[in-house]
Amino acid sequence: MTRVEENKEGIKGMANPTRYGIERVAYLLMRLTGLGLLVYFVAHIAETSSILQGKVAWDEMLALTQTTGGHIILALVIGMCVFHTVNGIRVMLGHGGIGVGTPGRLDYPYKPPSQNARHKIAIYSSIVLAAIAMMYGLAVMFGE
Amino acid sequence: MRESVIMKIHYGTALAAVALVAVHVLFRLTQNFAESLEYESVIANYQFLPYAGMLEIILILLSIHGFNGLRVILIELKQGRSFEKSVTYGCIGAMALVILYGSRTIFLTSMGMT
Amino acid sequence: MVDSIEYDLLIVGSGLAGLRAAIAAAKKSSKLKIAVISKVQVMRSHSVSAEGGTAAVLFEEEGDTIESHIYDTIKGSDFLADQDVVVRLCKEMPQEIYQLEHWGMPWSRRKDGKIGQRMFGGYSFARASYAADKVGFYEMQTLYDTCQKFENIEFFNEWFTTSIIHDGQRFLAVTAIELSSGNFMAIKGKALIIATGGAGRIYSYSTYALSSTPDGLDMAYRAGMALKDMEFVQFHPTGILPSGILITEGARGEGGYLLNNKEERFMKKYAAGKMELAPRDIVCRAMMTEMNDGRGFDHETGVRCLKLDLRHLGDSLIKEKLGAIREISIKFSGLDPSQELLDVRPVCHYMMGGIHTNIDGATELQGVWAAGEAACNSTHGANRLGANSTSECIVWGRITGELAVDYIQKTQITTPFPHHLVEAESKRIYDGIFRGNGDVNPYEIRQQLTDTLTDKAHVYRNEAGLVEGLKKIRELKNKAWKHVDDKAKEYNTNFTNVMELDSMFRVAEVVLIGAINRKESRGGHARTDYPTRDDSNFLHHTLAYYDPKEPIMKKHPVTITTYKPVERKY
Amino acid sequence: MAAQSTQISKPTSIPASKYVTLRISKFNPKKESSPKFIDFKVPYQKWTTVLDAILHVKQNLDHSIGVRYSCRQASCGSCGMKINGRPALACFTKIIELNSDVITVEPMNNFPIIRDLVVGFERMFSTHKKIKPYIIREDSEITPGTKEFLQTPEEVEKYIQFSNCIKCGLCNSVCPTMATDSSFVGPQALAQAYRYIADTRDKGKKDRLKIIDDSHGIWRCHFAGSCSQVCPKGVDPAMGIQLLRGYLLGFRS
Ligand SMILES: Cc1cc2nc3c(=O)[nH]c(=O)nc-3n(C[C@H](O)[C@H](O)[C@H](O)COP(=O)(O)OP(=O)(O)OC[C@H]3O[C@@H](n4cnc5c(N)ncnc54)[C@H](O)[C@@H]3O)c2cc1C
Ligand code: HEM
Ligand code: SF4
Ligand code: F3S
Ligand code: FES
Repeated sequence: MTRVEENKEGIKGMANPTRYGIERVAYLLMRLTGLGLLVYFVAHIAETSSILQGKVAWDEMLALTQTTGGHIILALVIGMCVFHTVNGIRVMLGHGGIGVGTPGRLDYPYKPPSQNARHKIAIYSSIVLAAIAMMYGLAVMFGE
Repeated sequence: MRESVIMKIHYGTALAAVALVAVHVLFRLTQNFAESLEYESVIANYQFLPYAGMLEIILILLSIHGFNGLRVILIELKQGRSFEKSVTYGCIGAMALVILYGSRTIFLTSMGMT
Repeated sequence: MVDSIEYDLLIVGSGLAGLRAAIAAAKKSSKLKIAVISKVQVMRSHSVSAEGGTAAVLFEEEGDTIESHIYDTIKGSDFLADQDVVVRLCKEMPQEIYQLEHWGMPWSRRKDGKIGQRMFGGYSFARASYAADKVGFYEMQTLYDTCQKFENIEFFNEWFTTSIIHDGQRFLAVTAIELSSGNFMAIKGKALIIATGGAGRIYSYSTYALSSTPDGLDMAYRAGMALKDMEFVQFHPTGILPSGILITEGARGEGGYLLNNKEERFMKKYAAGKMELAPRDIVCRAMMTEMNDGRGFDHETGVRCLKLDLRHLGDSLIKEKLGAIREISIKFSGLDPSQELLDVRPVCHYMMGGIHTNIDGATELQGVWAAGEAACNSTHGANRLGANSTSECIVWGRITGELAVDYIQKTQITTPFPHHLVEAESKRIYDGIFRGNGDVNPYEIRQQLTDTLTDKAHVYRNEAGLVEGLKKIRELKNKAWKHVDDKAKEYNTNFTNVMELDSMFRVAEVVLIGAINRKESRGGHARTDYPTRDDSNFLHHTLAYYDPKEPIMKKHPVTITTYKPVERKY
Repeated sequence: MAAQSTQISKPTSIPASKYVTLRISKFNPKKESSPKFIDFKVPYQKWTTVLDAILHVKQNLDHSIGVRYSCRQASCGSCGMKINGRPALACFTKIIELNSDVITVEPMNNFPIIRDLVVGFERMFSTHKKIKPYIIREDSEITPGTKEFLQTPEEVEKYIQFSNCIKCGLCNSVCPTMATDSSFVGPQALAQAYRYIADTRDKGKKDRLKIIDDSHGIWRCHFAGSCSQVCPKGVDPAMGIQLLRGYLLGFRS
């Protein structure tokens, strides 16, 4: 069956974080930061390989990254890394069934225990931590 | 491989990476950030074998984790036997390349062959 | 020519009775090809709405007896039940409860881990096995899920069956429309089990699912089978306003009571012994009398009602045992039963009547069985006791499923298939209905028809009203409503709605004529002009056979084995 | 025993004072290339549900509306659709709760459209079947004299919540994985896999874990939680899935 016939929402539906609460924002950020980190990671391997060409090449490379743009990218990477790590720990615990509540009869109006404050707080914390780390990074890099 | 094994590796590499990346980043921060990136200090770091070993482990772990993550995203986007096969092999291939390329840097540098 | 496909056993209806039959048949033979055909998807049948309980004697060691279940049922039926049938129900039921349990039914449990039972109307022992207040839903889930084990059960979801094809001697096929494609097809089979459920949507104020229309009954009726005891329609005391959704008898079983506008528990005047837990016919009559005598409340919709008080049960008990009705009251009526009184009035709830069958569920046509609410094997007589219907569905689902397999295994059909009958049916529905002409909105006619029954054939009836109702219905029938404005093939529910309406006319007519003929009051049939039971003239079942002009009415004896009819007091 | 006057019970006879615009997505994929919206003015009361409003249109304004319904009391799972962009049961959504002058109804996503608001459930039903949703044990058929397997109320609590699934498909229609992955088992079936595994009477845990441990199985859930947020019956599939995955990851046994 093709996607159209199935009336799939497609990537837009998968990526739209506006409709179903912060959990869905976390889901999207997790993907984006994962991908971002992967890109950075590959670039970082390429970047560091310049060390093989000796000091000149390394310094040229450093110079290339030690620009305002480079710093901003690096700050972003720091932020992504912190978010992905902290949220990753939350997600792993959740995936293992920890902190998702205990099964039991629910009473109307139903509040699903898995969508609980613990997880929401953890998500907000990872965002805040990421922001702090980014600012710290920026301060270090620009504050020379 | 069973999907559960793959995903256990995914979580396992993530967990291990938490610790190792922390060390890696802290290393950058023990000294002045800019200073730590000086050619000489970087070379010195590489030639400190435990550190180089750690870098190698990070390299392997994160490549596995990252490219498996990429595979997950891709097979969720589009289905079909041949597509999924090429995603799997593509990711394994890319992962191997990155690991090899990165290892080369680490190996040669730590051997002092720059 | 109309396409056809072939199966061994056809089951029309995927409610409790249909699913139970499918499992019984599949268990008995893994070779037979079984088709479960339903106009709704599998878990959407009306049975999912059953709330309160399923009756069975489980605790003989604690004082309950099968004998008592038998007598309660017969007395509840106002002695119109066939007593041998009741004996069968009550004897086979306990095993069925345990079988459901073994298949995963989430019965509510007592502290000791055994199946929980609650009090229900008309019983002398708490013997309604319950699973919170979603008994029918959980039973459906258990049966449906269990069906998934069997590879030879195939579901025909959303196939609207229109007729039964036979050669005058025995069953050959049904015709059906696949809703999603609009294709009309003959489905051949060696045996058929009709499990199309009740038809309570011929009343406008009803607890039934919107899909509970009489097309299944009508199909059998047109094929020459008799409809039995159709004048006995059960009203349930507590339909909540304004929707008519059911507040289960379990609410009173747990201790809820009914109040009039003097804030008194008026049931003490009508059934001092059982109070609110008297059988439904008695409670409904009491409620109607209270309201007619000015002791009701006026609901904001302009309808009169009484109050159901559950407040004293306490929030935690209500949440634990009556969660679904709590949800319903809060959502649909804005009332929390632990805080406020609920507005209730009698509402159409069950049809004691149905397709005439014998004790085995076999109809008069060879190869056709009927089970569940669509059937009338005379378990319930003139008034069903709550929680006995799901029991009946399950017991006769199993019996008919097994018997149909036996029959199939010994049957060879050699006669050529009567294609002309399929063509004739295709003409009837496509030329007569789909391509029909008219300017009257069929939905308006349907509303008027159901309002007429609600008006004239309610808890209390009388000659004048019933005759007027019949006249009104015949007038409506002659209007130009037989047309379908939606011309598409795919998922044309406009078409099926008009076919449903078509069947309503025939079945409503049988209900009214049966009620006119029965000049006595018995069980659910209360005539203000003949207020007492008349055993010398009316201790018999009513049969109605189809005739294009007017139903042919006959009588059928009641099987009385042990218990002679006596006056019914609670 | 008095007159029959009070037997008239037609709640809809109260004149409606307010009107709302109901915007219905109409589409017959066999005949048309894309859906179009048609607006209808519909009267409503404080108790009118979206399903009531749609049926009002079907009965009086456009007989051809394709809509699936049965119980009208949120127990059969027929009437799931997107209401103002968010999937819900039409019979369990009141007009006044929506606080909006225009109510847009569309078919649920991630299911093929049959017509208008009606979608096909074949795939969901077949994945449900795939996870073996029944008690697996040798003695699940009774013999004469068999009594119940004992189960305490506390043991019932462990799975009863998941047993409330009405197969409405709302969860599958919002899950971000389902939005792109047509092979994913989906929250509905996964929650049912957990329902049976958590039942003390069941012995099929190994079987089921094997089935869902697949490249489009349980691992494709990323705990986005939307399924639980739209579930009308409080099933909380997200919880069930994570607990289920706990078994596979060795967090639980
Ligand atoms: C609100 C409510 C609560 C109840 N509570 C209880 C209770 O607590 N205890 C109790 O014992 N009983 C209860 N009852 C009664 C009991 O639920 C029903 O009698 C029983 O569920 C009927 O089951 P069934 O299998 O006969 O039919 P149904 O569940 O009504 O199923 C009928 C099936 O036939 C199909 N069908 C109909 N016509 C056609 C056609 N033309 N073509 C194809 N398919 C067709 C339908 O799609 C459906 O699948 C209750 C009834 C109501 C209304
Ligand atoms: C160091 C700490 C890290 C932790 C704890 C961590 C944890 C996780 C977890 C738990 C997931 C699974 C998310 C899910 O299934 O919903 C994940 C996915 C992913 N990770 Fe990491 N990760 C880390 C670092 C990295 C790095 C450095 C990269 C880049 C190389 C990366 C790339 C990815 C990618 C691409 C995904 C897939 C995204 C998704 O499925 O949502 N991760 N990570
Ligand atoms: S889990 Fe909830 S949303 Fe999903 S199908 Fe079941 S009832 Fe519907
Ligand atoms: S929305 Fe989907 S991603 Fe998981 S938690 Fe629910 S199944
Ligand atoms: S009509 Fe049954 S759930 Fe809405």
